[in-house]
Amino acid sequence: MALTSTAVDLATVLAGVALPNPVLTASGCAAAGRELAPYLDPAELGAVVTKSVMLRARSGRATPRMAETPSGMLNSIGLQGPGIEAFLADDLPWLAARGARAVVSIAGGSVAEFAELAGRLAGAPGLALIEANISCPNVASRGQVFACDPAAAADVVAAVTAAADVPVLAKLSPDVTDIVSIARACVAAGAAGLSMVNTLLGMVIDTDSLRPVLAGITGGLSGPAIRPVAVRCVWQVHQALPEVPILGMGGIRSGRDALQFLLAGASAVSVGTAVFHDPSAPARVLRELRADLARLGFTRVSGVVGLAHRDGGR
Amino acid sequence: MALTSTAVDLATVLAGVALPNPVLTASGCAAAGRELAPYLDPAELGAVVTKSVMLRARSGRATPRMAETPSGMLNSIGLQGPGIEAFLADDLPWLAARGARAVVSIAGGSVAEFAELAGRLAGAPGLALIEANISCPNVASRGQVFACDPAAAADVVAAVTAAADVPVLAKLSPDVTDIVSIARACVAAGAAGLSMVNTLLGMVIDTDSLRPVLAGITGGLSGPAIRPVAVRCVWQVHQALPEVPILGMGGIRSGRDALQFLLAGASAVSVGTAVFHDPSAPARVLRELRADLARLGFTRVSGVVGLAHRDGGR
Amino acid sequence: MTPSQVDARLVGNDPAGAYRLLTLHAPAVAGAAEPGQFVALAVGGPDSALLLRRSFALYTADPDQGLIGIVVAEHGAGTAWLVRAPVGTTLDVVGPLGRPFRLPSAPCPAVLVAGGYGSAPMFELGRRLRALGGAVHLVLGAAAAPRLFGLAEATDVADSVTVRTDDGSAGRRGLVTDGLGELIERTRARQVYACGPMAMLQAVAEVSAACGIPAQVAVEESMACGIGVCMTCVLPVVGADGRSRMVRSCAEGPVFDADRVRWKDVGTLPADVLGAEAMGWH
Amino acid sequence: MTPSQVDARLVGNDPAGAYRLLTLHAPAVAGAAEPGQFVALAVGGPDSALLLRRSFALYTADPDQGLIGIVVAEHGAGTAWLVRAPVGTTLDVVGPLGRPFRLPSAPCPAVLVAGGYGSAPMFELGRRLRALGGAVHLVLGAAAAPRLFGLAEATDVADSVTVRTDDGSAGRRGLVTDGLGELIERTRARQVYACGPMAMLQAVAEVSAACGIPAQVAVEESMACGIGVCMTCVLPVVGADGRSRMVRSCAEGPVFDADRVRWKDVGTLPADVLGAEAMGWH
Ligand SMILES: Cc1cc2nc3c(=O)[nH]c(=O)nc-3n(C[C@H](O)[C@H](O)[C@H](O)COP(=O)(O)OP(=O)(O)OC[C@H]3O[C@@H](n4cnc5c(N)ncnc54)[C@H](O)[C@@H]3O)c2cc1C
Ligand SMILES: Cc1cc2nc3c(=O)[nH]c(=O)nc-3n(C[C@H](O)[C@H](O)[C@H](O)COP(=O)(O)OP(=O)(O)OC[C@H]3O[C@@H](n4cnc5c(N)ncnc54)[C@H](O)[C@@H]3O)c2cc1C
Ligand SMILES: Cc1cc2nc3c(=O)[nH]c(=O)nc-3n(C[C@H](O)[C@H](O)[C@H](O)COP(=O)(O)O)c2cc1C
Ligand SMILES: Cc1cc2nc3c(=O)[nH]c(=O)nc-3n(C[C@H](O)[C@H](O)[C@H](O)COP(=O)(O)O)c2cc1C
Ligand code: FES
Ligand code: FES
Repeated sequence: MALTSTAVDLATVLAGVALPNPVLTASGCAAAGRELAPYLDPAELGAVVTKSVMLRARSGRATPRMAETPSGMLNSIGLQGPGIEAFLADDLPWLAARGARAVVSIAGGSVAEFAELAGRLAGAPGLALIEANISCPNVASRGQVFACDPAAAADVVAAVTAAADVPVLAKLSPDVTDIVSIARACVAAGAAGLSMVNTLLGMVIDTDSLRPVLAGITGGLSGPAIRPVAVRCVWQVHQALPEVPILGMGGIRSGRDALQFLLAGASAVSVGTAVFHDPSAPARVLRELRADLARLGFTRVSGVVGLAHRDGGR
Repeated sequence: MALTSTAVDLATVLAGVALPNPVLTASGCAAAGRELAPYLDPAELGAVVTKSVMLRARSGRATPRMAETPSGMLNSIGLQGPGIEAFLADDLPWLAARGARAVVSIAGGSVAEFAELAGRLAGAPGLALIEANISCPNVASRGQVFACDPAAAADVVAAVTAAADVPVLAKLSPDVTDIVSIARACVAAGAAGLSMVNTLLGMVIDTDSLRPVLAGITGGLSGPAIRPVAVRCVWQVHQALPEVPILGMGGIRSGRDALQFLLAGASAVSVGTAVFHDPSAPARVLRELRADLARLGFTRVSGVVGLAHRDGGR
Repeated sequence: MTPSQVDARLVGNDPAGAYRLLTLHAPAVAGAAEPGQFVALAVGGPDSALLLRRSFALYTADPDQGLIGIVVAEHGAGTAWLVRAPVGTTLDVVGPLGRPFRLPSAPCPAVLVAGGYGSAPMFELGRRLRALGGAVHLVLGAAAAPRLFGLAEATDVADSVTVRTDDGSAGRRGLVTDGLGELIERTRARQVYACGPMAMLQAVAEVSAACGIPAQVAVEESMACGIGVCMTCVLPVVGADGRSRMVRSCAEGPVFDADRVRWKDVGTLPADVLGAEAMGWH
Repeated sequence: MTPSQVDARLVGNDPAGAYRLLTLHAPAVAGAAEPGQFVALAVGGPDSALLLRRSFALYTADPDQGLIGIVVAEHGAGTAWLVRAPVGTTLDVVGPLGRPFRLPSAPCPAVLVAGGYGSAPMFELGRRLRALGGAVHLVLGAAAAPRLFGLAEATDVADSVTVRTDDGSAGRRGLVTDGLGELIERTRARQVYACGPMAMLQAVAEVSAACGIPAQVAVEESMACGIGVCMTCVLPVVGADGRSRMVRSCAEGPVFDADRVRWKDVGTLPADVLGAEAMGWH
């Protein structure tokens, strides 16, 4: 690799889709991009990953829906959203009009729902990829999460892939004994890539009310606190399946954090909770990543993907 | 419950063993107690949980063995220790001589090793409980961790229980899809109680050397960062198995943190990584917990155990 | 009104009864702010374990000097850090956020009701209402005298000032709603504005409704992002179409029409809220 | 020598070339400290995401005034916070920790070699050696002049001072080991003391060995606890029994006999280290 700091080409290919750069938003942490417009230009990001949308409008859970934790937070939103109809009418066109690429996250309570959502998205403007959020409860198996069972995960991925006209990313949960086995199942079922990781299940108890803080009792842990777990998941899956594209996420707050995920094997990254701390975080992370790559003498993002596995280290 | 703040009786029974109070050290974070003597009196703690000991002396892994992470740290020690012989000769007697209670953590690469360790401990001075650290690799199954498989976990627990002359705690890993199933298996196999949780598997990549920071590549994540995950594990297991005593741990740094674990269902707690930040942490946590219980008007520790599950909340 | 994110210098950190008055140099925010809007501040410094921003209603916004003022009550770790921040500290500020109080199209008498630091937005609101030519009647309440903010300033912005404290340490002992109905009648107020604890807002809403005049209230819900992307800050609100929805208090609020908020259902998931039936397992 | 944990007031934070000299009021530490020992400081304040203490060699320890001094180089987040801590800050200090340099039983000439801030413990050590009646010859090295600590003070504690910098910006261009052998011969030194980067310590060890005199070195390993409970700070050291062990540099060190440290194997797990054969799957 060149040792002189030259211009860095940030173009990335994620699951067969060309992106101008490897920094995306994370589902549920950027809505559908519009609210971030005062702080960054959505079109300048690799893509905007939208909040998981379901078939019907959903109210989400009762409040409190969040609790701050050391270097992290818990959330228990319950996938509040307008439903696919309104999403296609209002949200996607807005992104398309601004020249932003959309990775649309979908969630369902059944394989059929997932499939129908993927079908509804076919031909939608600006749609670059579908991210199947399989970290949600499977009504058929009494609320067991799809992502925690290789077979259930594979069923969803197969159905979504069949119905979709763009490549599909399967979004994995870290709350499993063997994430590689889930990854294998999703890839075998047709996933073009994997998004990792979703939140860790956690809870906080209020020591004054003596009750759980969240109305939903448990919630998803995110933020820098979980970064080491997320990097480990990406590392393990890239080691087992080096050819499988990965969208890495979990506690990314700086360019160096993003670089850790690329070095572990991710082709691109999502910046999630950091947006709550700094609404311009995705744009800043991109700037910092460019500077870090230049400092290290890399001219291409592909040069660092998975590098920590090889002895390219210094 | 009394609303006036009266003297609090901190006496606790953990897995059938009476302890003067519910605050213990955590295995591997207090050695065998001696090094903490300048900062606290080991005899004033509920008990000292000693570093997992194995049959033979172990060198541990190469360095670097640690990396700091947001509100946490990774460690990859590799169970360095003198072996059971030296432990019985030097460490236990020191604790006994000071009137401190010892919870001895044991670790083995096979069921037989675990059993032999438990046997060697029979009749040892000051031995209050055995904690079986089943979060370690099973040589027989190519390094798969005992705690990640109900059957393997049960085998270890059954063998240790049979050979031990004190009650046995099984120490669970949070890195599983369904911690309740592991807990059930351990209890069915004879565990008198459960210690939860051990560290989460994580890793950090050095963005200058472009290689993993730890010589062992991955390591165990601990500290306040993981507290919400640990509280959730205790909550889930207490909900499923309300009669099973739990020693709770994971990121406890204050009396309020300890109280969260008691409210979730733990009968006692271990203070681990916080000792690195504050060597007097276990004694301080005990002081703060006493004050919190008094403030809330509780006169007995048993009054709060699992209370967050009931509508004892305010 | 579009928000921006700025590095603001803390130019003042002064005691104000039980609170601290923080003054920041943030021209972009000062130039765009209107009463009822808020700012979100990052807390704890670069190595802080406190990940989320803290929100504070704007007390003052001076476009000429580029200064904004907020009133901070010490509550937990974040505000504890903030109230101790030395003058000269650079603070990361996002704002102005949320929807402000709406001013009447024609001048009319208004009653402004505030609890504790909830009075912060009321002074600038009062000035603007009087500039429009309407009389302003201010009701300030708190647990005790030190928790009344801006008493000295009150007479400058209001034609009448009523003070209530729970312990009687200032003004009459009682709640801000004691005699509120009479005040509304006597002053022929056509509009009520309120800011303070949820319970107070609900009581004010009821009195206003009983008097048959509209009330605008600024609510305070726990917020993770403050900018409308996270969905943590919602409460059940009835829309123009009569449908109830879980609405973001940071983006659609913090100011709501009091008669639209389903006060008794805040913190619950009413079955008739849009999309509640879809919740099922989730 | 027993360590204690104290809330120490920062009474001085002064520039010292590329470093900051921090002075703390910590009587219990000052009264027990000996050269070569270190202190561990909590960093970042109450809400800090930085969990672990930072270790610093003691530069001064004045039992009469109850003051200790440390020399801090800004490295990452923790030291960045520390060098900016205002005078008056209360710092949580644990110390003195570790084993100090051992003084000779009879007076003898000694050579003290230091790299960068590694000179911190050398001044008090030099004073004590001269008090015993032995000559002290100090060799200070660094990348460049600003990274030499204590040059002005050097002549007070040493009979001769040699300075080396990589860039020649102070003293002779070169490494502290350049001409070290000759210095040892010329001064008839019977003991070498060294503190600095691992590579430098290894080179000093080799020169001393070649000259046939013992060297004591203070190593710097990454430490999680600093008090001997965590086992993160180990390095392979040969024991009196000839067996190599992974030894804690915080408890058995930081000062080691140079000929006992397995320099080439630091950062590895030599197969002949006690218990290495037991590692297997773990
Ligand atoms: C729109 C709005 C306007 C506000 N205006 C003011 C003001 O003018 N003056 C003032 O003193 N306070 C105001 N608050 C409340 C203030 O934001 C909280 O007191 C503060 O966030 C508490 O942070 P902490 O770290 O001290 O407490 P902690 O309890 O440690 O905070 C933990 C988490 O809970 C959140 N939180 C805790 N209490 C509240 C609360 N009451 N409201 C919202 N989030 C909370 C925090 O933001 C943080 O994310 C306002 C809140 C909102 C939403
Ligand atoms: C016995 C001993 C004596 C020391 N004496 C001095 C001294 O007199 N002056 C001085 O400036 N520095 C000294 N150091 C090094 C100092 O401890 C580190 O520079 C400091 O811990 C870095 O913290 P950071 O947050 O700035 O860097 P970061 O890289 O952010 O620290 C991250 C983690 O790595 C650890 N770490 C990073 N670098 C080192 C290092 N070089 N040595 C040990 N741990 C490290 C930190 O303690 C922390 O846990 C000494 C270290 C030891 C072990
Ligand atoms: C408030 C909130 C809402 C989220 N909603 C979704 C969601 O709808 N779908 C999804 O796949 N992930 C969701 N996530 C998970 C994030 O996309 C991301 O995987 C996780 O938070 C880890 O990344 P981070 O630490 O950068 O936030 C949500 C996270 C947060 C904090
Ligand atoms: C340095 C270090 C060493 C540890 N060694 C052991 C061990 O030997 N056996 C064990 O069961 N747990 C070990 N643990 C895990 C702790 O006992 C505890 O379960 C975990 O760290 C979570 O608690 P904490 O966040 O309070 O540290 C170790 C943890 C650390 C940080
Ligand atoms: S606080 Fe995030 S949407 Fe309102
Ligand atoms: S740093 Fe913990 S044992 Fe040395």
